[in-house]
Amino acid sequence: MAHDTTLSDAHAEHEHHELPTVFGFWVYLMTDCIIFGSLFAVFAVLRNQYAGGPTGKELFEISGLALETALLLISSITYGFGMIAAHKGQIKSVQMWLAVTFLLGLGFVFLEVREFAHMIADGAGPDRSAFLSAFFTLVSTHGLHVSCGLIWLVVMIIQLSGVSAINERMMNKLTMLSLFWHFLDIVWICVFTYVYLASMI
Amino acid sequence: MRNKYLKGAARLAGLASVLPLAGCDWDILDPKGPVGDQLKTLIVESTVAMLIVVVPTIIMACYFAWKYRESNTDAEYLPKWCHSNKIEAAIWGIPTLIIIYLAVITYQTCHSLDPYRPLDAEATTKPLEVEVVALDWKWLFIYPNEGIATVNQLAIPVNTPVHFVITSDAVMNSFFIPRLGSMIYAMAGMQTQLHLMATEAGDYLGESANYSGRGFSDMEFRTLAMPQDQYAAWVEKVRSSSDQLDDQTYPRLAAPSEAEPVKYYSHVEPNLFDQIVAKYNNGMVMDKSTGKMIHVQSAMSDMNMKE
Amino acid sequence: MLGRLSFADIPLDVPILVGTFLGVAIAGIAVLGLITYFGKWGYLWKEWLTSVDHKRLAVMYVVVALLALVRGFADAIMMRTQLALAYAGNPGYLPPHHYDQIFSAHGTIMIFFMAMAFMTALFNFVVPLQIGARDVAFPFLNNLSFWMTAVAFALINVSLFIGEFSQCGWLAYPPLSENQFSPGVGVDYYIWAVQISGVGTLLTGVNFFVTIVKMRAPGMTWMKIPVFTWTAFCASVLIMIAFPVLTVAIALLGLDRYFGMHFFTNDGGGNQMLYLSLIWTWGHPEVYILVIPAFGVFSEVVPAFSQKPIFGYATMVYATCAIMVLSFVVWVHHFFTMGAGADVNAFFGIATMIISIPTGVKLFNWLFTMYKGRVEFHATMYWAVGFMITFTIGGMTGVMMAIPAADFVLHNSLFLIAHFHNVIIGGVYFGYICGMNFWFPKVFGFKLNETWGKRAFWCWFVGFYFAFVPLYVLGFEGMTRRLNHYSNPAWHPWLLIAEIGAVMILFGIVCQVTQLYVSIRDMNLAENRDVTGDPWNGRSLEWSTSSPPPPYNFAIVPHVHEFDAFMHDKENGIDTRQAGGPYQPIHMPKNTAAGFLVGAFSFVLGFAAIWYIWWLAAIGLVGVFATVIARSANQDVDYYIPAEEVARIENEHSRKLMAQAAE
Amino acid sequence: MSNDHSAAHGGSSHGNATSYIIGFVLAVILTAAAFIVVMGHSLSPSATLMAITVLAAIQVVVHLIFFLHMSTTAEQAWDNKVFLFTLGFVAIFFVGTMFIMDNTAAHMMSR
Repeated sequence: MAHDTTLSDAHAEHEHHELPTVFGFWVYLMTDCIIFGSLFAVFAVLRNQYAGGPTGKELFEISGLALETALLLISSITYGFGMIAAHKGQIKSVQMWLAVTFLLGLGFVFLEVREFAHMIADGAGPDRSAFLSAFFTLVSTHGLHVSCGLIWLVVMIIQLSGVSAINERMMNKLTMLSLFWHFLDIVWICVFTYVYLASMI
Repeated sequence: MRNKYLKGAARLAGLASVLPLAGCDWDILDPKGPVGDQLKTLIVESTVAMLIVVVPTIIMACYFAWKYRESNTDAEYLPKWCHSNKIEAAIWGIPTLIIIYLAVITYQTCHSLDPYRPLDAEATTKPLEVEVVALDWKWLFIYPNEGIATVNQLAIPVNTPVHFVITSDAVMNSFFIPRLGSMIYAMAGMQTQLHLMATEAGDYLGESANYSGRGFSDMEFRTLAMPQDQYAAWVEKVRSSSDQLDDQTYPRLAAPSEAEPVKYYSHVEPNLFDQIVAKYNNGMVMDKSTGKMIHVQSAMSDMNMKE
Repeated sequence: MLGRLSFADIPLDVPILVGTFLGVAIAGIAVLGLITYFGKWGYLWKEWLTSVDHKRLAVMYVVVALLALVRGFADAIMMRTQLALAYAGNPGYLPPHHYDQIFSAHGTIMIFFMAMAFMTALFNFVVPLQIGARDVAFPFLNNLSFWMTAVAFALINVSLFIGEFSQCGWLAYPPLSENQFSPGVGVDYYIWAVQISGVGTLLTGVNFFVTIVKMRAPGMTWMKIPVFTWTAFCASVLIMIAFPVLTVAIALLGLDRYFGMHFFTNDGGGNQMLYLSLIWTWGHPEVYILVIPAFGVFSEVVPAFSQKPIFGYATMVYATCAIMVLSFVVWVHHFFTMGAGADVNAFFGIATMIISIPTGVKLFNWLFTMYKGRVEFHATMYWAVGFMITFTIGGMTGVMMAIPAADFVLHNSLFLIAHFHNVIIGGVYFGYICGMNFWFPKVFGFKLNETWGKRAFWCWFVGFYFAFVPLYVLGFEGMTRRLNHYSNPAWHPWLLIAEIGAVMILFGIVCQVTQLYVSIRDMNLAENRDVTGDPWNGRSLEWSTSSPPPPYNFAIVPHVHEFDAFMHDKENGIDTRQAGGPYQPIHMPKNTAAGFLVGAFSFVLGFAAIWYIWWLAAIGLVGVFATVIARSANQDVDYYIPAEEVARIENEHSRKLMAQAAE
Repeated sequence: MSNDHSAAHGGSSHGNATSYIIGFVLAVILTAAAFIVVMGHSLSPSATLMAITVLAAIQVVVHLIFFLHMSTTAEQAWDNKVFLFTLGFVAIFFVGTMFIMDNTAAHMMSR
């Protein structure tokens, strides 16, 4: 029965039968998906507008890309282990896995910032050409999402240290962060395929 | 209250009946060329087709509201009735038929009135080539074959098709001569095209149909459609002007200015139009015959032409 | 320290603005003074500004919408007056610098802050009550959405007195809106106002989507949902699809302006046509976001006042969904004249026309709802019938413009302006005002005055035709939009008629204000009081509660047996309220200041970014994040209304119902 | 409400270590394959593009199933509907934008 929430709220149990929070977050993620879809469309339209500036082939390095991809991919599974621990109620273990995920994500952001800094120093900044504007915007939108995820991870680690058991609300938050983190991974698949690899062909 | 209703309807009907009577000298419905003629026919035809549904709908809205008013207890009252397959079929079916009809003429006119498509007259008459540049806030017309240019005045011979190639050296504008027909956008670094023809001599308003900033309201030009001999005399008049348009004078013209008076240039640097397009395309422009991008030689240092 | 803000940015040299500022300041001080005098600050803060109750938020949204209406209409009548004066060499009283800001602000305010706010108000009030829910899925987000809308509206009004507003039209087409051509702060005000309100709208969309999918009363299957809720559902889907694209388009424009990027610039490989494509990918669904809920209002009002169920419910639902889906594939019809090929234009033109089929079907459904009914001519019904007539004409001119070849001469002319005001006023505005008249007694417990409501309708209805039929004519005469002055004498008489129409509409607004005043004055008269909660013999669940509804809406969540659930219960003698209980404690969300704080910090962020005051912008940004994190750590977010309290409120209402029945 | 504690993504479908590891191994293989295809230069450019597109599509599905735990169970029906609808819109939007922009670019003799 999909409609019992409002009825069963009346039963005094505080945390049980929260509102459909996770579904709402999933819906929000879909709107985020459209933002990325639009940015991909923009990139696709402007992909050849070099305006005399450097092309993707000249700029992108495959080794850095491989490392970034590896970090993000590993962070996915470490978050997954965190979720498994959360379902078993092992708070310390959850915190540990979240911290590992955080470090991997931080490494990813660090590599990306370093890549950007190099490009800007070489005169290939976002104001050089439409292609570079689209590139920087798309990739850094993903990077900003990852950074928000990092802040969220820290907040979760701190909030978990104050509790003795993982309650409904906390579990919802962990689940939502899980969706968010894995969703960013999916976006990254599209980024490394269409932005990087496709321009290196 | 109900009387007021009728009064409102009467007022409407009064206004509506004025429309076609007064319409005879409205620019769009009184075109002076073949493109405008076809557009007028299209507008009238499609309107009539839609009126087949629209008029009964409005009548029904008034009639049903009136007939089934609460105080009219003679009218039939079916408090449970809310479904009828026959009515449903009609209300889906009739609009669908009209839309199918409109879709067909839409498809046809999209192709027959495509601004890029040469006019039928161009098969027999060589078209006049005019290059149009939208500037802040005036129109520059370059006649490449005559080697002349004008500002805010476009002269064309009647019964001769005109092939416009249009770009902008500022913001987006839209090139529009209501009496002759279609409009099309003017955008920097891009070339849009338009084919128009005047069949009647006259002085027609030309304007920008896309808002372009402070001086937009005065961004008007006169379109002088004239017989061939007068046109030839006009070309001579322009040729006798002392002004020339080259890389020294163009930047001054291109600088923003409002309500610019008509200007004639007896000479234009040959590939000025291509240079204007190319400066937004990294110095490249498409060669019209081969379709390849070629580099344009330009004496003007590209992005600084205006200053 | 203050970025590019200096004393010179305050337009003391423009008398209209100084006068407006003084007026707003005096009115503002008077309102604040009255609140202080009556000692209502605590009440205002605790019961309204921090409220997460969807009914209170609805009222606050209406307040924003009506303020926006007044502001937007002031802009409109100034434009009409300018054009009635400025011909044959007369420059009028508004120079282009000022005039261009006015038409840009008019469009932006009317769409984003009048229409969107009014629509959200109706969603908020009606949807949870219609589906038998106690609130929306995310009450806190609902409050946050409101504050994002409200502060964005505040920001746009600040531009009147500090700096300037955009002079690039309501959609800020580049390259005109790029730094090269618009170096001032105007476009930045536009960008930040639209972005902040866009966040609010997006959250609203998500919120109502989830509410409708997950929180319907037991038994309310999809084909038993009231039509207004269906339309709210479709509009929410459109919001979720379209607003992210708007966010991207405006953000990219902002990146061009703030970081010198080249998305839409003339040079550097930018592509201005891409902006048109993006903005209209949002813009077309946007007009359906606005008008579909208006269709929903009529689908509630026409059956109620025809005393008959809606004709062809299933058709209505399918038609709404068809419109929703089709509205994704028509966006090119806003730029047929850009120069795309015949096949592109033909595809999008035909797709546009197809939308008129389900729209027409809906219209016929309302007509056949009146057919063989008993039509009561309340003021509410006037707006509905006025809509049917006006909207039909607007739909016809819309299809004309959907034919690309015809659009080649009608595009961007005053014909276009007439067309969209025809559907926005005749469809959206009539619909929302109709809805306000309809649900007002449910919100406040007393009815709106009929006489003044009808006067308002006639002023609007007749005024509309006087104001906009001349614009159709002017379109045929080749007059383009956004002109500040003109030289063609043939246009002048028509513009004078349009001015008369605008004045009539002004009278319409005055009548509406009077209607509110008179209704509040006479609220305690017996014939105006809504004691039963069901003043119109309503059909759906919202009429089963008291007016105004208790904070928890339904003491016992109703069971839905049939479409038109409440009517079904009334006819079969079922007590929807299940009066007498047994009642249980009701779980409710607590009010919170977090939404207000996030809104306030967003305002600071936006204002500082507009003026390049980076330290202040950083404070705003950190404030937003800090508030959200603090909110997520807060465990004290809900409370219970005890069963005894519920029983007391419910028994009180039952007593009133019985007293009424005994009379 | 069926989506009780962790909503549609909770309950039995929150995954276990095995499923995460299977997903991870698949993802690593698919990613590596994409890199190798591009670096190897053994295929023609269009074939390479096609190959990495297919690999990316498969990897997205792998992530959805093993990391986001999407399934066809009844309680996930709405999650899937929303997801498919979003994909559909993005596809319309992407294809439409490319269609229009390519067409106009060709007509305007630029780029």
